[in-house]
Amino acid sequence: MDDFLELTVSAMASGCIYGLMALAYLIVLRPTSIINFAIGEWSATGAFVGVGMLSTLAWPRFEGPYILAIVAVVVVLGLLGWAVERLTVRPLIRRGAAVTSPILALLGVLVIFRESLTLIYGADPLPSPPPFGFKRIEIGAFAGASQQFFIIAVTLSLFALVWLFFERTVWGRAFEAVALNRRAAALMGINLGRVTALAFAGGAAVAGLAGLLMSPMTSAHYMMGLPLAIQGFTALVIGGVGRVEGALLGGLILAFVEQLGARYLPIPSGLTLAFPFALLILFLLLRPTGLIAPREAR
Amino acid sequence: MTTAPLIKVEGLTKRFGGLVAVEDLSFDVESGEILALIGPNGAGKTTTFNLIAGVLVPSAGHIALDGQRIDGMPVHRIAGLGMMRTFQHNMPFAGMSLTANVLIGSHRKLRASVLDILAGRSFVRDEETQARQRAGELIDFVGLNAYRGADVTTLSFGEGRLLEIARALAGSPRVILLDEPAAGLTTAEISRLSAMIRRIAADGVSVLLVEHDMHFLLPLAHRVVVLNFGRKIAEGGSRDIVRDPAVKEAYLGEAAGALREGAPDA
Amino acid sequence: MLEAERISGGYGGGDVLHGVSIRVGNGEAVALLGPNGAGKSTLMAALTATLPRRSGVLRLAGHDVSAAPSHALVASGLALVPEGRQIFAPFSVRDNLRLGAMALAGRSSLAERFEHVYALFPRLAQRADQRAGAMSGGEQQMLAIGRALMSRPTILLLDEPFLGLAPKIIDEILTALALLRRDGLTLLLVEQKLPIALSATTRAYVMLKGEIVLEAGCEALARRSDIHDLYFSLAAQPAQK
Amino acid sequence: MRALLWLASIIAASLLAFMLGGYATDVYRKMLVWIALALSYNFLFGVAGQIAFSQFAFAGVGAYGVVILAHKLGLPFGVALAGAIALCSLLAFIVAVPSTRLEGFYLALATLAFAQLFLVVVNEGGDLTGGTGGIAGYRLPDVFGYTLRGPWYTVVLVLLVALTLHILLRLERSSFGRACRAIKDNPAVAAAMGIDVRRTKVITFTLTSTLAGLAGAAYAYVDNVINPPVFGLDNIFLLLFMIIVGGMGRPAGAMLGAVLLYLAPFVLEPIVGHAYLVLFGVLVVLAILFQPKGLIGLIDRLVDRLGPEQRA
Repeated sequence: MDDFLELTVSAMASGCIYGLMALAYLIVLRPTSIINFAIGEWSATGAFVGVGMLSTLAWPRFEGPYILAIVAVVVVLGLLGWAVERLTVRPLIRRGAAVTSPILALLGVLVIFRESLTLIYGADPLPSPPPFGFKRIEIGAFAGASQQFFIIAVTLSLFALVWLFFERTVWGRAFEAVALNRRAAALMGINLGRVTALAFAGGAAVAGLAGLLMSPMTSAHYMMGLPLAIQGFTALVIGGVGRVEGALLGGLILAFVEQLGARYLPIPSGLTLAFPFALLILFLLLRPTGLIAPREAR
Repeated sequence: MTTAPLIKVEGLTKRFGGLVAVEDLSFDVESGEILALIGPNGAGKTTTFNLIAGVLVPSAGHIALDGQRIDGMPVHRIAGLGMMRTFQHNMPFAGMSLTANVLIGSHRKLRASVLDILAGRSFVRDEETQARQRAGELIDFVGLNAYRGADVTTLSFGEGRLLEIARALAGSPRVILLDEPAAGLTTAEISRLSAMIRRIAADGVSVLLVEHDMHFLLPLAHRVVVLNFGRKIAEGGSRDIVRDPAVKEAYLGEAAGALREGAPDA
Repeated sequence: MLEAERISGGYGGGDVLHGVSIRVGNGEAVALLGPNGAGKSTLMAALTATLPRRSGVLRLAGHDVSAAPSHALVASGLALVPEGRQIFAPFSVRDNLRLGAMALAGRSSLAERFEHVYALFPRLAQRADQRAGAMSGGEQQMLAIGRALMSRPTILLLDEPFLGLAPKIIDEILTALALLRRDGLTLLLVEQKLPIALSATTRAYVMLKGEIVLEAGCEALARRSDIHDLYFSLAAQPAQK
Repeated sequence: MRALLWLASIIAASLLAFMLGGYATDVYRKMLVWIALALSYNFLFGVAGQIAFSQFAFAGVGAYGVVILAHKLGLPFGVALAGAIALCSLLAFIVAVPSTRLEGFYLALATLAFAQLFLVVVNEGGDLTGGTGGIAGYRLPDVFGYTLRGPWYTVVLVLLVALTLHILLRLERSSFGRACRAIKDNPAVAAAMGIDVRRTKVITFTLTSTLAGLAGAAYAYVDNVINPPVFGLDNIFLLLFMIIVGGMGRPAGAMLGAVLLYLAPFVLEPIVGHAYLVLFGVLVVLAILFQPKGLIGLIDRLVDRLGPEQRA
């Protein structure tokens, strides 16, 4: 039972990371219909930016520099996402190119980011200090590494914020309005170009944050992006491509299936790597809309 | 005209959620007949067109082509039975030559499988030669021979419309569905189009068209079916239709105006 | 107020509009008549820059706004109630109205706009929290108009707002439009049916095949006996220079 | 005339095999495999418009299939090769039937998942697949009494490219190729013209994946080593880039892109090190932004300008 409770914490933490990645996809996908695989690399970039920030400052305590690292990640990644939209996506949308064109261009961006990271930071992993050190924490019956609780807390707060943004603010409504009906949204006075730019900036910032949160467990590494991109996407497909809460739900389901399977199923541990892919295929074929369906336009 | 109708529409109904777009609509189209569907905005013409073309599945009723039910059939199989169509906003295959575009229309008649093609069987080449010859004739027929090898995206709107017609005819259809064929054409282009449609019908092909342009349509159609609010309100020859009071009301709303004045305090 | 000169444009390869020019004066209510397929909705799209204009000049209150994108036009006082309402069905009535005020700056004016719209269409106030898509067609149309009014437009374009509505609702909306006119709002109403257009406007353009074929005062138009034939293109088209 | 051209090209490409030595032979052979893969991927992606990430997974099925059947299970080589190719076709068909139902980019995701599953299976295959270390230490047996070693194996690869090109050109210039292009441009209109869209997609996917399997089987005997990383996602990106840079939908473009992007690192790496990969990314973005028809489109324009009368 203890075993199960500990696994719950660890699965929750992984699920939160997947959920954040799914959210990063969703923020871009919803108003633009663009699937941006580069967000995997953006999360790696976030990890490096954060670690870079921390290693130049004093050994972090949460009260001080760590919050700076978070701010740096959000700002730098937001700017990068905005710049990428400006330079690659916007010209293609202006030209009226098919939606596959920006998606393919973003695959080019993916490679640019990943290889730039190896050029700047080298191919070796950079250890990333967790804000609360390496101690174990017990909350009631649940126990786990401090970073795991930190991930859960930050993710849940962020999801609450994003949910409030989409449901309660006019700009959130504007995002959704663009997704529902671009032309009507333009007639409301919504600047479609600005929504697209904001979507890329926001998606990049969320992905970067996910990378930073993840990095104490895996170290910041240029290869960390692609698996996150795939797991995030799987979470998105499971949860449904329409709703914020779907992203989190999808992430949690994926993580629990992975970890429960690895622990309790009598198969070689390597094969458990196949779970996300099997789950992705299953959902694509049986329920491509995901568990939580998007709002209908009518 | 032959005895059995080529297209038989019976009790056709289409609901979208709570909205009834087409209700209990019945009409026939004979071989070689030009039948027009008209009606004011929102009358259900486009829905009816899409139901017959197989893009939509009816909520009730059925559609038969030469005695065979086609409602609910996949679009490509309906085309395979000889019902070809054009699109209101021209839909050429960009990046393919004019000839290749027209050849796509002949697809339903080709018998070559991938294996036949890979094996290089001789009938494949014969079939292709025939299709190309027919495509050439059709390009002549619609008067586009100057553009044979041209990139279709460079065609004018009117030329694009002619390409649509040639492409549909390449399938040697029994029925051709035209979605607002005159929309966007110049007066000269429209009169050429009329002559062309008459010749197509004279060859025994049924023509079913949805159209707004009365100037083009009234002298052309053998029969007109008028829809309003998803129901058939009139059917008959062009002259009768234009003078029909129900049709007048549907288009201009005179009776609606009278009704409004008669309504108690609103 | 609104001047459009020689506007051409269309979808795909062809032009639906062939050099259309219209003028709507300050405080005026003008109808755009014509059978379907004439290009009326395309003209609305061109005027609001949701369809790229290929040529032509658009002036709003004397300023050249030919190159302005849709959202900038809304901000400078042009609002369109699009054909088919195009409301955001999953959102509440209030959220729909709030989106209409995207171009509006300032919180106090926002409250004033809500008040204005609710006063005009009290039903919307009653249904403020309801899902917009669950309302009747007439209520949705009121919402679409109310939403357009939220940006505090100086000119309101309405594209067939009465389509498929019951006579009672038509009257309610006509009354609202009359109130708006009284308060100085400029109107351009796209309509297919003559009696409605005549009761809401004073001057009309008749459009046919992407061209303006007739411009006349509404009273004069009502007396013309050939309007029906004109719709059906049976009469010789009067050339408009 | 055309047959002569083919023959001359094959002979020339084969003669090159005898002139190159050692390291250059290795480069040349791998380049030929890349060209074969780029050709089939170009048909799938460039002509038929299906974005799939499984091309290298099927190459892997072909490679692992033939090596396992021939050297682990000891089947006669001909049977092993046929078995591996049949396995490729079967798997491709199984993947294609449900995933071609999916719209747009979802096919890419389904095939991506398949590709990753394949890697997991190979990594965890134990003795049969050699796990992460792969399989080594086997040699191509004599085929019908011929010992294909050295330059002669390079000739086999030249023939592989020729066969792939021949098959794909024949398809592309047929009604089938036309149908593929039509579906890529607008599936709804293609269906209205009587084309069975799903059937065409399934056939295309199965066929090009099988050709990838054939190329993979040939690759297995280039170094007589196979291991998982070769069949991973990095290479599929490179393959995609080759086609985007060379010119989508054109076999000549695919070949050009494959040659250039395969050879570029040999020139660039001594100068800029790993930064050449960044350059590839930039090149792809620039190609999509400014030259969507790729290098072959650029060459077309050049030819047009130099000799417009020749093209009429």
